[in-house]
Amino acid sequence: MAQLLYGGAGVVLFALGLWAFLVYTPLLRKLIALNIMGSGVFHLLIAIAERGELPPDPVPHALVLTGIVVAVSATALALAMGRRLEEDEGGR
Amino acid sequence: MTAGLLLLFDLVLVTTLVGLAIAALISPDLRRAVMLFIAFGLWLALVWARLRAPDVALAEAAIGAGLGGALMLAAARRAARRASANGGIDAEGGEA
Amino acid sequence: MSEIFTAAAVVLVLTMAAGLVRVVVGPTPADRMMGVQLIGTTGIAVLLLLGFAFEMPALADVALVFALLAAVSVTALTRRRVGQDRS
Amino acid sequence: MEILLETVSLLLVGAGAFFFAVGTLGLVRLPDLFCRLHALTKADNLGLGLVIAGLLPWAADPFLALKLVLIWLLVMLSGATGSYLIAKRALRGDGEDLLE
Repeated sequence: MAQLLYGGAGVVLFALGLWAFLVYTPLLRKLIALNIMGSGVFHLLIAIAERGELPPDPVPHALVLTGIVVAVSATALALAMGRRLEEDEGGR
Repeated sequence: MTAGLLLLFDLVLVTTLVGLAIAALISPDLRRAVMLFIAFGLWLALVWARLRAPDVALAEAAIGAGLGGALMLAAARRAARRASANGGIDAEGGEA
Repeated sequence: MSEIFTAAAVVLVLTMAAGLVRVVVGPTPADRMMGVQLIGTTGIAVLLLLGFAFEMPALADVALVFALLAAVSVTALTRRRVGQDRS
Repeated sequence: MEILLETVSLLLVGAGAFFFAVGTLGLVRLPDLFCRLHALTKADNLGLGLVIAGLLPWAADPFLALKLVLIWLLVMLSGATGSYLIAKRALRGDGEDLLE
């Protein structure tokens, strides 16, 4: 029951993030949408790993742990590149 | 008794999580969107602690919400400053 | 005892959801940051209660990280550049 | 003995939840920034302190209890510092992007 509820929430989060990623043009908004999209995938994985009475499955936990770090690094790289683009355009 | 309480807890948690995501995505002000994103990260860490994944919740709270939120906050205030320097319309979208 | 802890956690989560109103409508960024701070503190209490209800002491570590996070985000909000500081 | 301990713990956790609820109510309802700051610090210090005091007798080993007290002290310290920073920048009135 809890697995279904939380897994469904993960799918909804992914759909919301995808919609916002396609609709908005500014960089920071796209980054927020991308992060929420990734959070939906992580949420689904964690919900799958939860197994009621048994202790949870560790492999999806490790995957999500790596994914969080990669997502933040990608965000920082995108912000730095956007800043460089702004400076090259010279305030347009 | 405990199962019913836990189900109520789950429902409140999931509803508010999705509501926070919607609010962060459609908010017109960029800095408000970033702060709602930080709150979203905190809430996500809480949900993962509920799903018995404390290690992942720790990483999300420290890295996802803390570091990512601080990075985005700095970027948003740069955007707001540029917009007020340019006057009126914001290059990054959203009003200053 | 674990029912009492779970019930208290439900009440605290409801108050957290009410406090989100301030984050959404707060007129200034400082108000919003105060809302985030309150969410962080209440989240610590919820984590500790859940840790005792599920018998998972590891959740206390997550609560410790939440406590640090509030300090980091407030500092990120209120910091200024060096040349900009008039004090 | 067990019953007495449970009653005391229940009272303390209930009082903590009450203080959190009142603090949230104050944050939502009070008119300006400094009043809200006042409400926020009450919830931070007193609410969390009472909840932790109610949890302390159930800690399995002394180190967990020590960690709980440490969390409370850390929250008080960071809450006081953060409130001071916010109030200072709001009072001085030059936080042009903090206050819009």
